[in-house]
Amino acid sequence: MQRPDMSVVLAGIPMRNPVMTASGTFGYGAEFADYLDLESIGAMVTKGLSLKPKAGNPTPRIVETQGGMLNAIGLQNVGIDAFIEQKLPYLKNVNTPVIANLYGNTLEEYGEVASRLDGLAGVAGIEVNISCPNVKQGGIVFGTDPGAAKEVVSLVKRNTSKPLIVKLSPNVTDVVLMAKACADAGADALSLINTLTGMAIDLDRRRPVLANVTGGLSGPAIKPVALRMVWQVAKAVKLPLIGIGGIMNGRDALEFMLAGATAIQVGTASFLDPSAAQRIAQEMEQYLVEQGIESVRSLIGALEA
Amino acid sequence: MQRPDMSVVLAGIPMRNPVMTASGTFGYGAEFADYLDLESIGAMVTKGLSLKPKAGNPTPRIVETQGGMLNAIGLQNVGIDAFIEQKLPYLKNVNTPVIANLYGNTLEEYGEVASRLDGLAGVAGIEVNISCPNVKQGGIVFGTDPGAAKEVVSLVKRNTSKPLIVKLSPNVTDVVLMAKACADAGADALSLINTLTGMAIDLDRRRPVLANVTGGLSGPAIKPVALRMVWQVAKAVKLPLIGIGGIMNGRDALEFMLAGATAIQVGTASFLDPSAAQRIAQEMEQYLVEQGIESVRSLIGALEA
Amino acid sequence: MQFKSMVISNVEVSPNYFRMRMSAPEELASAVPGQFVMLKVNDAIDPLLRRPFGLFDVGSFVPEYAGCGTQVYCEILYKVVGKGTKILSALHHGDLVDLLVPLGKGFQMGPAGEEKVLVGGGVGLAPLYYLAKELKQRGEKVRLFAGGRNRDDVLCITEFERLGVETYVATDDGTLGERGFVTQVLERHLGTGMRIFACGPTPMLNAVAKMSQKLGVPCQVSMEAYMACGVGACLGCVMKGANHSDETPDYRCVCKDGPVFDSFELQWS
Amino acid sequence: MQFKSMVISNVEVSPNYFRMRMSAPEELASAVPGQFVMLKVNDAIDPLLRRPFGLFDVGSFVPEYAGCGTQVYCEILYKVVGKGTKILSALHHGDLVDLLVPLGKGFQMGPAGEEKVLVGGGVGLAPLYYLAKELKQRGEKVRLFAGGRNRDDVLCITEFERLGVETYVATDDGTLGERGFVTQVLERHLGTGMRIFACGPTPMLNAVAKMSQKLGVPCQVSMEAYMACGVGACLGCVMKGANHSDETPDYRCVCKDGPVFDSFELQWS
Ligand SMILES: Cc1cc2nc3c(=O)[nH]c(=O)nc-3n(C[C@H](O)[C@H](O)[C@H](O)COP(=O)(O)OP(=O)(O)OC[C@H]3O[C@@H](n4cnc5c(N)ncnc54)[C@H](O)[C@@H]3O)c2cc1C
Ligand SMILES: Cc1cc2nc3c(=O)[nH]c(=O)nc-3n(C[C@H](O)[C@H](O)[C@H](O)COP(=O)(O)OP(=O)(O)OC[C@H]3O[C@@H](n4cnc5c(N)ncnc54)[C@H](O)[C@@H]3O)c2cc1C
Ligand SMILES: Cc1cc2nc3c(=O)[nH]c(=O)nc-3n(C[C@H](O)[C@H](O)[C@H](O)COP(=O)(O)O)c2cc1C
Ligand SMILES: Cc1cc2nc3c(=O)[nH]c(=O)nc-3n(C[C@H](O)[C@H](O)[C@H](O)COP(=O)(O)O)c2cc1C
Ligand code: FES
Ligand code: FES
Repeated sequence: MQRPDMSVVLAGIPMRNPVMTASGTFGYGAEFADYLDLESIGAMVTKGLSLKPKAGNPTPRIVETQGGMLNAIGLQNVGIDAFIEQKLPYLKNVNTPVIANLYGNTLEEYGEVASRLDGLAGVAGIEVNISCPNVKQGGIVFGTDPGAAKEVVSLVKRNTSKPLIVKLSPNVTDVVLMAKACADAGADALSLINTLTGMAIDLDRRRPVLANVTGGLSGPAIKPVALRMVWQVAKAVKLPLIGIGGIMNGRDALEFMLAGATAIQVGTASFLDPSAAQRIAQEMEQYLVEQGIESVRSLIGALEA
Repeated sequence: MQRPDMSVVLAGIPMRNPVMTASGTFGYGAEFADYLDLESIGAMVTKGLSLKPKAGNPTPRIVETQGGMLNAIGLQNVGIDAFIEQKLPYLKNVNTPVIANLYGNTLEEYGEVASRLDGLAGVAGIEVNISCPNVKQGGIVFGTDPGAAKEVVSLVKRNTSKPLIVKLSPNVTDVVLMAKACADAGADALSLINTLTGMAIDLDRRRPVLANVTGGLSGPAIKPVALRMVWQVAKAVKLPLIGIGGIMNGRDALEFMLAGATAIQVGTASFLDPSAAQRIAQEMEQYLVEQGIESVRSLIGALEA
Repeated sequence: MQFKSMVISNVEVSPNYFRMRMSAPEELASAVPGQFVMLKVNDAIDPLLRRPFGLFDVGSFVPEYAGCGTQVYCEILYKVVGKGTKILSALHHGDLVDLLVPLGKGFQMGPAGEEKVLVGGGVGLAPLYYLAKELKQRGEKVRLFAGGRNRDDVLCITEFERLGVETYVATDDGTLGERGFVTQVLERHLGTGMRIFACGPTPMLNAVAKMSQKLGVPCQVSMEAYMACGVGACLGCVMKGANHSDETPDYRCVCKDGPVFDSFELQWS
Repeated sequence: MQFKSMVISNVEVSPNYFRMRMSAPEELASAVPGQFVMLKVNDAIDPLLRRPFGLFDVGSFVPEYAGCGTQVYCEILYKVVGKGTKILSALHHGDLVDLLVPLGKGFQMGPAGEEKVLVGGGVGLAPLYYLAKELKQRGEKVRLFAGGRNRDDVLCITEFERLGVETYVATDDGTLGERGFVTQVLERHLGTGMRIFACGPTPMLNAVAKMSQKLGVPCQVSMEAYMACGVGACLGCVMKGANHSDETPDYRCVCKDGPVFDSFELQWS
């Protein structure tokens, strides 16, 4: 049998395979160049970018939990200008699509970051992180309110000609409602899930472990929640989906595709194994070979339920 | 030093220690009598009871996930009458408070089960599970809508003179909103969290593992989410709280108390170790001895955050 | 009972099949064949749940080393199929595991004098060995019909023969005994005055149950289900009883009402 | 580099302190003292993250058994403090672990002829041994100031002395060397023409950094932080740089910009 066809096209972005790296877990790509072939994976997503450089939260910022980890990095990043000057030139030389993950602290900031990225060569698409508090509106998180999400996505859409991926928060009663709001507002694809809000306590010191008190839960622990949400959204919304949450190996990744994802992102797994993204793509291919499946695309949404 | 005071009073129910068993994970008590001393724990919560016997879901009903498990038992139970006839007599002879967990498929059923339990000797209090779909209202889950939750709790309150605990669902955008709705409607205490909705997929068979497709995630994986919610609710609502979610040992239990819980429930841990509830109570006491803490009550809400 | 047990030995008896002997308290000597153990393979959360295994043998011996009198043990025979059994297979003498045992309802041996017909597929042979031992101790006539995909799946036949059990073997590929299903071999032998005890894959049990009902031969089957608690509390392991219907549901707990059932108690497809 | 490494030995050198030798590829011979390894203690999700340890030694030997030429190894010296190190301490010769190494920025050894002053507290001695070895190889004069709560915390002093390092010891309880803080002993010796290399608990590093700044003695400190990735990607391990303020934040990654910093790069309290 010839090698299976692993390629997918996501919202117009052609990828050699469905494996992307998740925002905030792969730096700006270069950090992992020693551990895997950046040209072996489907796409790279940058750390979340904001208009100005952002310092992030005080430390401790991370803590391990059972089967997962909490992070409260606070979206530390170099800012959009430094990204363009310092990070993008390196990435342009890598023959793998780069998705710029962006966020804002106000509605307007979202729009400005998006327009700054528009027209930039070397950025194949943008992923909008709406799991951020709106500082102007008492801190309510954009991604937990359908109205606010719609506003953000519409604004970004007006400011970009690039494929627009919206990344959904799992901390909601009805993820389908949020997905529909983003679809209506012009999203070209949806990625899910971002982290679940959690907390860890240091019993002896009687204090939260994280300086920020709460943080985002990621890793294998959240996979069942992520799979459920991808499946729910896939049934209700026609947009292509990117499955994220606790993907550690090729089988995990393929499960997300069965649930309806066109591509997947590898997050926490890259900390355990910096070559995880490449390994996962290989394991997926290997599974296809063993099962005699010709194209990975035939698995998208192929769950019998 | 003399032995620390482990007793707490929860919504008027005096308990020898803060350790309760969680609904659906401890049968009707008798199942565990060979493995622990039922009179060593704070209180027992029954499997969720409904007006009529309920068959529950087809199998498979459970599956292990990383750091947790999914269940879709479908609330199989003997029904309120059989509980009173067959299970309660045994429990009456155990000198430990019994909390009857109840649910309904319609608003009215909640009211009826509650009134059937009212005045029953041997039932120290009731815990209302509002994580159930309202079959009359297109299946929307009572516990994810503040209005519906308020209605259920008000109705149950009118039908009972027993201490009323309301068990909150974590599958919501704003657990504080739900907690306030239940408090306003007359709850005497809140327990949280119930399971997070999740899903598992059998890649080779291309089918969901659970016959019911989705199920409830419990175990260590969910502990960070549970801790966060207990802490959020404790800050906003004056009612006593019961912390639930992934508690496996005495340290876990005490962390929930720091976050604001007056008592805690042990669920999945009883499957790994049928003596878990008793062991956890012992471990908590041991910690107090080591730290020279006189009363476990001094830890409630003692987190410095 | 719940106790910490020391692994006494853990040997690969056939490719991928292990036989593990574990120390047990004296009371375990009264365990009934067909009962099972729930074993926590490590004290981590990965894997989270205990794993169920039939009792392959219960007995006692006097250890070589001083300071321990008669040591009661239990044995399991298991196939490495996933995470938990893989970890199990790496355990050594001296390692500790946490056991719940004896769980569930075992085999009812029936009146003396009948021919006792044991039918096992693959690892389903495990509980039948302890059963055969107890039956032979009572002086019963015992025949074993053992099946598997190939010779490697037909386990511990010598041990059965050493007990004085007459054995018949069939494998799907004919690498041991007859080629074909063990149920075909069984069918040729089956007659009145016999009592069947079966354990193995569901299709096999299905065939045996039907055959026995047709011939009016009493038949007990040992079932498997995905289990969490093992004590009848979680209601995860239920099976449909004979009279189950969507309207009048009738579920049985494999862990508590079983794992051994009279075949007519259950619903067969 | 990422590679599977075989545990060669894993010995308890002091109560609760272990020294573990692991096989490594040839390229590791060029690792710089002060660099560290990220080690996955098992291939389960519990514990989830890798654990960081300083390089205690790097070298090579010819194994007894045939078929392997010169075998490069690296060593770590670790204290059992929690889940991960407990699992580590149970590993044996032949077990495999997954390593990322060499990570981070190591010590800059400075010009020849200075007196090299090493200051270590408890397990902070670990990276200093490899440093001392390299410095002595260059023919430098090396003094070690080692501290700990009690004698059990003062590790491998004989090994340092065998290298020709002059050692000074202080313990909180006086069970070995002087009673008191090692920084007090250090203060008496410190003077110009020296270069400090320090590793240990933050309060100790704080005191050493301040002392060195007062005396104008160049000082490098090796820091610890809770790490997830070890490669500068997660931004979990940051520390405040010297000019950090809430308005003009200046964070440094311990894993990538460190773990060794010039003391004036960081903000001390
Ligand atoms: C009453 C009873 C007696 C059993 N006796 C034996 C025996 O004597 N020897 C033997 O080898 N096996 C026996 N089994 C099956 C054995 O429990 C499973 O093979 C084992 O739990 C698999 O664990 P794992 O972690 O290796 O596999 P996993 O990685 O968990 O899964 C591998 C496969 O095993 C199945 N499985 C996993 N857990 C269970 C479970 N708790 N119950 C049933 N199936 C499961 C899964 O569906 C999957 O297909 C028995 C099962 C039951 C219910
Ligand atoms: C660059 C660097 C070099 C180190 N070198 C050594 C060394 O040579 N020898 C040595 O014994 N230890 C060293 N440590 C500390 C060592 O990493 C921790 O002791 C170890 O990770 C604890 O793991 P655990 O699972 O046993 O503990 P856990 O059960 O995870 O926790 C026990 C305690 O250790 C702390 N801890 C846990 N994980 C980390 C982590 N990733 N980083 C820092 N602290 C942590 C926790 O806050 C907790 O207080 C180093 C740390 C760093 C950052
Ligand atoms: C340390 C860390 C930093 C993260 N930073 C971002 C970020 O900047 N923007 C974003 O959209 N998601 C961020 N995430 C979320 C991940 O992209 C991903 O959605 C999440 O971790 C779940 O996937 P996983 O379980 O595979 O890690 C971050 C996650 C981690 C662990
Ligand atoms: C098998 C199983 C059955 C359950 N049945 C019920 C139930 O009938 N009513 C209810 O309110 N909660 C039920 N729960 C939820 C638990 O009471 C508890 O809230 C949840 O498992 C989280 O706690 P844990 O992580 O300690 O298990 C069930 C949980 C499990 C695992
Ligand atoms: S395994 Fe829990 S009821 Fe049978
Ligand atoms: S540990 Fe991830 S950036 Fe340092």
